[in-house]
Amino acid sequence: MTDWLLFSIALIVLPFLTVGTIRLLKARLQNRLGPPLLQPFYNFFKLLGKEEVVSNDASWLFRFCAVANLCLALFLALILPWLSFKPVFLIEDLFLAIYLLALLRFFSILQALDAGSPFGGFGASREATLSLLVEPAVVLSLAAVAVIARSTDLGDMFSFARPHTLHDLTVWSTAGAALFLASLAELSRMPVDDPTTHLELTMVHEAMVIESSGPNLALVELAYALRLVVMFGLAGQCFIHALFCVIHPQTSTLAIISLLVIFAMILITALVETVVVKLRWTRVPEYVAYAITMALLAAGGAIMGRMT
Amino acid sequence: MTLFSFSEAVALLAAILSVLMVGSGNLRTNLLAYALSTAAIALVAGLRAGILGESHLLLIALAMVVIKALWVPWFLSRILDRIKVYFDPGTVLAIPIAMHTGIVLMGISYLLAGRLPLPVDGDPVTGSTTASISLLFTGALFMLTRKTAVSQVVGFLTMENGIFLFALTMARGMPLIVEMGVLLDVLVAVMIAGLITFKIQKSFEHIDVTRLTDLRE
Amino acid sequence: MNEVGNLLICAFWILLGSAVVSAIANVRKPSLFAAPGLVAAAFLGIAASIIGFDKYLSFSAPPPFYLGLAPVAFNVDPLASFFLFLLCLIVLPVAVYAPAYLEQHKSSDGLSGRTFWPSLSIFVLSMGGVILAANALTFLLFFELMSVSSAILVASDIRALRAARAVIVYLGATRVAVVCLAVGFILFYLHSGDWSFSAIKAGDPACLPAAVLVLAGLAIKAGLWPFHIWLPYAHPEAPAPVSALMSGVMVKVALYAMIRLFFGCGVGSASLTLAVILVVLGGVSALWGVLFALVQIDLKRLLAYSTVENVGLIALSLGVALFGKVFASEAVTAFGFAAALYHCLGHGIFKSLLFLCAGAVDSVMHTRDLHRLSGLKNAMPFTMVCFLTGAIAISALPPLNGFVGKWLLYQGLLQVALGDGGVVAPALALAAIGVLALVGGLALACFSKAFFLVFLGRPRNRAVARARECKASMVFGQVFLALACLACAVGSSFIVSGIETIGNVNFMASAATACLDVPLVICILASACVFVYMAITLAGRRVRNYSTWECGYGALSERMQIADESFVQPVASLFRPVLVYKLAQKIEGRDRRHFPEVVSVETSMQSHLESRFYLPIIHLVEYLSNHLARLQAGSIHLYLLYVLITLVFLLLLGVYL
Amino acid sequence: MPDILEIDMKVLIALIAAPLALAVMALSLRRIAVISSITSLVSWLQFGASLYLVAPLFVGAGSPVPILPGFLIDRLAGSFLCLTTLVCACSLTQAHFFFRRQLAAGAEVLQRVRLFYCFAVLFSLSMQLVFLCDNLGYMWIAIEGTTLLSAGLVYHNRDRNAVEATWKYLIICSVGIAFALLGTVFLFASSRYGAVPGGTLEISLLTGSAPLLEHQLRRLGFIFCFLGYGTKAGMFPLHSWLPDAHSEAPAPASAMLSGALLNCALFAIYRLSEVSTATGQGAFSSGLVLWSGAVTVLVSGLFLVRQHGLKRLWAYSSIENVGLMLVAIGLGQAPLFFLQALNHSVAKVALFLTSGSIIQITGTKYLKKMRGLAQLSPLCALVLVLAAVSVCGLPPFGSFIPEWVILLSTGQAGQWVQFGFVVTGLAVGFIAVTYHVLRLVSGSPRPRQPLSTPDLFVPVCLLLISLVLGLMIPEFFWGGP
Repeated sequence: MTDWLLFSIALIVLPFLTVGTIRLLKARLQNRLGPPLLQPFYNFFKLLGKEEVVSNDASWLFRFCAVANLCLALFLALILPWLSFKPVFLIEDLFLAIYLLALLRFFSILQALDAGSPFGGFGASREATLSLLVEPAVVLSLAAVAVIARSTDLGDMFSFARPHTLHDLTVWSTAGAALFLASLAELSRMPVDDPTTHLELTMVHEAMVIESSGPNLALVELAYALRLVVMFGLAGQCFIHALFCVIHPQTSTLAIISLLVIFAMILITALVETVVVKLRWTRVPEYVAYAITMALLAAGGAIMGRMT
Repeated sequence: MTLFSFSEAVALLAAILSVLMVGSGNLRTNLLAYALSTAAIALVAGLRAGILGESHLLLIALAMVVIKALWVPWFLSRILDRIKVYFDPGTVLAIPIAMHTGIVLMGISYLLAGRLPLPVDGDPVTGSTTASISLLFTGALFMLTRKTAVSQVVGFLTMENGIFLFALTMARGMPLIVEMGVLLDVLVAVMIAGLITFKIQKSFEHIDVTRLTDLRE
Repeated sequence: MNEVGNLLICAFWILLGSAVVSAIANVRKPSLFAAPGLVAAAFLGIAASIIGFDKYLSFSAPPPFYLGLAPVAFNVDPLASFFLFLLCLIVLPVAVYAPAYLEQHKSSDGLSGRTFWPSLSIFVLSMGGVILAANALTFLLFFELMSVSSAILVASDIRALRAARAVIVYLGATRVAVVCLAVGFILFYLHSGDWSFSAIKAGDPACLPAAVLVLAGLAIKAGLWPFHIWLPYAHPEAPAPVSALMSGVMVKVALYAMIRLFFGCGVGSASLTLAVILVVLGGVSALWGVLFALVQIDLKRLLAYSTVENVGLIALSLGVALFGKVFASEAVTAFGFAAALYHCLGHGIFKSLLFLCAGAVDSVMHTRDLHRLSGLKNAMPFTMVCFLTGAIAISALPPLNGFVGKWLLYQGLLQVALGDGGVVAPALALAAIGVLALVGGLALACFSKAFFLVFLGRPRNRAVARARECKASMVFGQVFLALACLACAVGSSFIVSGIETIGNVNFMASAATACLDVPLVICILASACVFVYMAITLAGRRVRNYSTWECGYGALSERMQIADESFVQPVASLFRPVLVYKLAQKIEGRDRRHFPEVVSVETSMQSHLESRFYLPIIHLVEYLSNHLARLQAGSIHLYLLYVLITLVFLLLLGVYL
Repeated sequence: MPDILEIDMKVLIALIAAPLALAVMALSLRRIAVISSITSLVSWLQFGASLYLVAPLFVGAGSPVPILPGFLIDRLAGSFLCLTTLVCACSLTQAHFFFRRQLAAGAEVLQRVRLFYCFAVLFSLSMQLVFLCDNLGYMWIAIEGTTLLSAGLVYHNRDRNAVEATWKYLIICSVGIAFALLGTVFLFASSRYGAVPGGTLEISLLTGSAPLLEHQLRRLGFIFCFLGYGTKAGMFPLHSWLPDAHSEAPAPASAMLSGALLNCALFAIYRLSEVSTATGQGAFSSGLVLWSGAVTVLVSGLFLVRQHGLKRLWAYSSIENVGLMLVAIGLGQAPLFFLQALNHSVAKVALFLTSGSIIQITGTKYLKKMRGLAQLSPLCALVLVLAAVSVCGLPPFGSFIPEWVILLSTGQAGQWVQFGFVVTGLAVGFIAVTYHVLRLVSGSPRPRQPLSTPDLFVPVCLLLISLVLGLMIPEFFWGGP
């Protein structure tokens, strides 16, 4: 019961907090004062209370997709083991999770395209490209984990009760790296997409949501924040498991570590977004290639691990 | 000189006549040479009838003289008169060369004839065998090197003569009815060919069969 | 004769009768006879396949009918029942859909009007025959009948030269397939001395050439890479109901034959080779098919290429199952087999659904060109929902049946990776998982493109304003299949356990599917959506309609939307070498940088397979033919010379041999 | 059961005499309608009579029945006799419709039609005689007779193309047949070396005493006869006359040439190869026949790719089928040979007769100018497609089974190269035919309206026969391979 309670609090708080932290850290790193930590939270409620403007050309899909995406994001948060204290849910299948993520993308692409806006179109096109590039990396790295866990149940895969050998260290760490790199691309962060430029035509995520406003935008932003924290959490869990191969901390410690890892990733993201420039669109595949390489390493490691 | 060797000589004469036929571009000369050669073969048949005492050969020889040596040349020359074509419009192979080729082919025929098994009756028939193979060759040569429709008919008839002579030599005792049937078929073939030659002249205003190439791929 | 046989015979006579009546009866609407006949036959077939699901029966045609070497013999067993069920399930909505479609499509006059219904009946009949065939000759009889009747159906729009071209490619491919099959069956016969399928030992190393030939023949019909080239020609030209049947059922029939021949008693030491071939061809065709699907601008061509992809997935699953058989790994076999059959069923349903939707759009808009379609969302709401269902299913997105099929395949591959087949097999399996993931991403891009270009955005074409939803019977066909998609997903563990009964394999996959619990996922997601939607709308915020954001410059022209090529350009340029993707830009004008007068962008792609492999073969045949034709030069002297040369040649042979 | 079956001589004589009477009638009567109706009626009676004659052969033990000295009938000959009369009956019935349309369109001269009927009935008689001959000489005469009589049919149109085709047909076939005569002489000579004193041309005697024939002469005889009758059958590379003659003759005559005449020459080849096989040294001759058949199939398949005339196309398809029949003969399977001949004749006659109607409808014989038949006459297009499918050997039509068994037997004989040739030739040929037929059927028509209405009763009936043959051929038909 306590883990459900803790998890619910984390589920409500963490998304807003993550987005707020990234923004704040980025501002501080760039010698700006930055918005308050809870600004995303305020924004959410402000947007909920606003009037919604919907394009004349939009259909019911436009609003449906926002709703569905939020539900999917919540569902994903329930089944993906992004926090070490996440309670067990009814269905925790690896491929279900991956394809729910794809469904989420599908809906966001449709939402972007519905109104026939040129911005939405370009954003959607890029999102589709990114997602197909990222997909092999995500699937392969998680499949590698599934191979060493001999199960595709996420609960079993990310269970600490299972013996962790030193061999698994490479798999976990490379899988974590692959997931982290992939999630940066997937979530339209730097160096793939710059969410802060003023020209929407160059963007992915912001271009896609350009037609959303009011409550619709609130749902979209919440879904995005949830995805962000869940993906970071998932990558973080991989790193924690890598750590777990070497030392075996207590369960309560693990909970704190999982929060810390998320924070570390936020920090890295903020750093990256401060230091690195956005890649040209044509060079994005080169970046994603790193993620895929990491995933391949993980897969190779998993097979080698089987041998020994 | 026995009667038999005389018949062999006549057979060779027929072959030589047909080689000479190749040496002329004048269609009427060709017909004449053909008629003489056919008559010679008929003579061979008659002589054989005498030697072997087979009376039905005499009948065949008679039919041959009447149909192939007299009627056919007459019919063809009438057609030539009707269509007023007397010369080959140029041969595929130059006439002297064609004739020399004929001589060479005759030599080859001699070699080939030696390879054939002897007839059971045991008579040395190299002469007539050579003649018949040579006639076959000459006929084919004539068909291949001449351009007019009439020459082709004459070439075909020469080949036919060769086969007849061969049957006479190698396969003595072919049934009369078969021989007669063959003659009848040849007769009809010549009639039809003549009619068509006539028609070719009417449709195309020439009888040069090398120029009949509308039907092709 | 028992009830299954009676039902099937009844269905046979109904189909034959409706074919004959609709061909002969001189009425305005032949569909009045044929469509109810097809529906009745489909019901009978469904009944027969359900009753006969756990039965093993065989029957043959009465004495005067005999195929020279073998009787016209049929076999009913669970596998055949399964595919019979698939066939009838698809025929049912198609038969309801087709009359209205033909009427709207104005192709019911001339030859096509008179031949459509008889050919359709014969086509369905022959597919049933192929499924039930018990020996090679019966199989080939119905196989050829199926090819020819479907070719006549493809040629429905015979006025178009494009249709003629499609039929030529199609029949050519079929012919090569039949040749391969014939040679393969003859080789099998020489080994076993029996024409019946049960005698075929495909796994026997001595029969390997035969097995490979048969596999090639079936691969051509199934549309596996590199034999898929006929598919993108034939499917778009056929009327939509026919495309639905061809893509939904006919290619499955070829896959069915693979299962029948290579799985039953035919597993042996040579099966490993077959498994490798299947896995490689399957993987390549999945990737190749979806890549080419992505860049198509003809809606039905896109769907045809996507069939190549899905057939590849099924072949991959079959290869995995065969691996399992060879290495005696029950889990691998169970998952692979379940994946293959489930995906056959699933793809049959959603691909037919998509083709019917495409047909509905085509019949309303009279074009399938994605450049000229868009914004049909308000005009055709039912078709849009059905297409969306199909798109979600075919992109393998949960919670529909496409996902379950792919999930089973993933599980199968993971089982290979977990199994003890050395290093190579697991590595290959993981590689295949990576390829599958890529295929999934591409499929998503492809179908989101197809969906938005047809239904979303602002109308590009004035005809959209006049467009209305198609007739009720056409909507029924689509809705039926969309619901079938859902039912297939909801009942997935039931279906998978049925498949395991067919394959006589371990009940591992159905247990795993039950754990996946698709109904639960659907319930949770649906209720969550409803809840959030209620929460948002009950809050009672005002919604204002306004124009799409145009940066304040005033009305956007309808051409200022992302177009087909621009949407796929990033992906296409990624896969430039495979697609031979070229982009030609032309900007002209006096001061072309600032005041361009003519701006045009053209993209082009082609398949290396066609230009570098198939065309040279065709050119070789043409070259040979041209040179042979020179022999027939018309000169009688030449002809006489041939006679003499032949004579000399034969004499030399006679003397020296 | 009697040891030797009796043939009803009266019926036989009537069968032989009827064409002579018809020929006289065709030249003497004035009204074409009367001539054509009587001729088609009598030709069907002939078919019935031949069935009646042949039926006893299939009931009893099936030993050959001598008729006259030099004439004999056995099962194979009887089957071919029935087939020939059937083909002639169908063609002559269709000729009734064909010439009615031609005359109505003013494209025909009465006198020519009369001559056509005269030649056609005599031609059919001489083809029937070929199958009854037991004597090589008689057979030669009959086959040469078919050449001469059918030359009259090819000559029918009397335009430049017809004259050219007739000339080539006459000369090349005559030369070929002359070689066959030489071969016959050789065979006669070979029998004089101990086999039969005084020599013989009777095939049954030659077969009976085959091992005693002089080896070298017999082989030479076989080669010359094979070459000669092969020319007549249209074997590659001696086929050069065939497309010309078949395409220039009027459609009913083309049907007879393709459906019946080719069988005659092939029947002669079969008889000769029987003699060769009986010597116990038949490997050479059967190998020769098999090879030439396989090469013919392959080459004609390639020839089919580039074609410009509708009937030329079918002529090459006939050559392909001749190749198949040669393969069947080379394999020594008489029933298979007959079955292939039967199916080919039925389908090809349907095809040629339909093509005649198509040429009347479109007003051209060139494939390039024919377009949109589906629009002009949907029914005709359908019949054409089905007939083409039937000729190409697709099930459920009849040709499928013999082709399948031929392939199977070739495989069983281990002749894989020939197998490959046949398979490739058939596949290429099928694709080529499909290509041409589809080009013809599709597109928009050049003359907007059909120039004539098709008469498709006979072709449709033939297609039905082909269908029945495809679905109901029992295994005992060839005694199992």
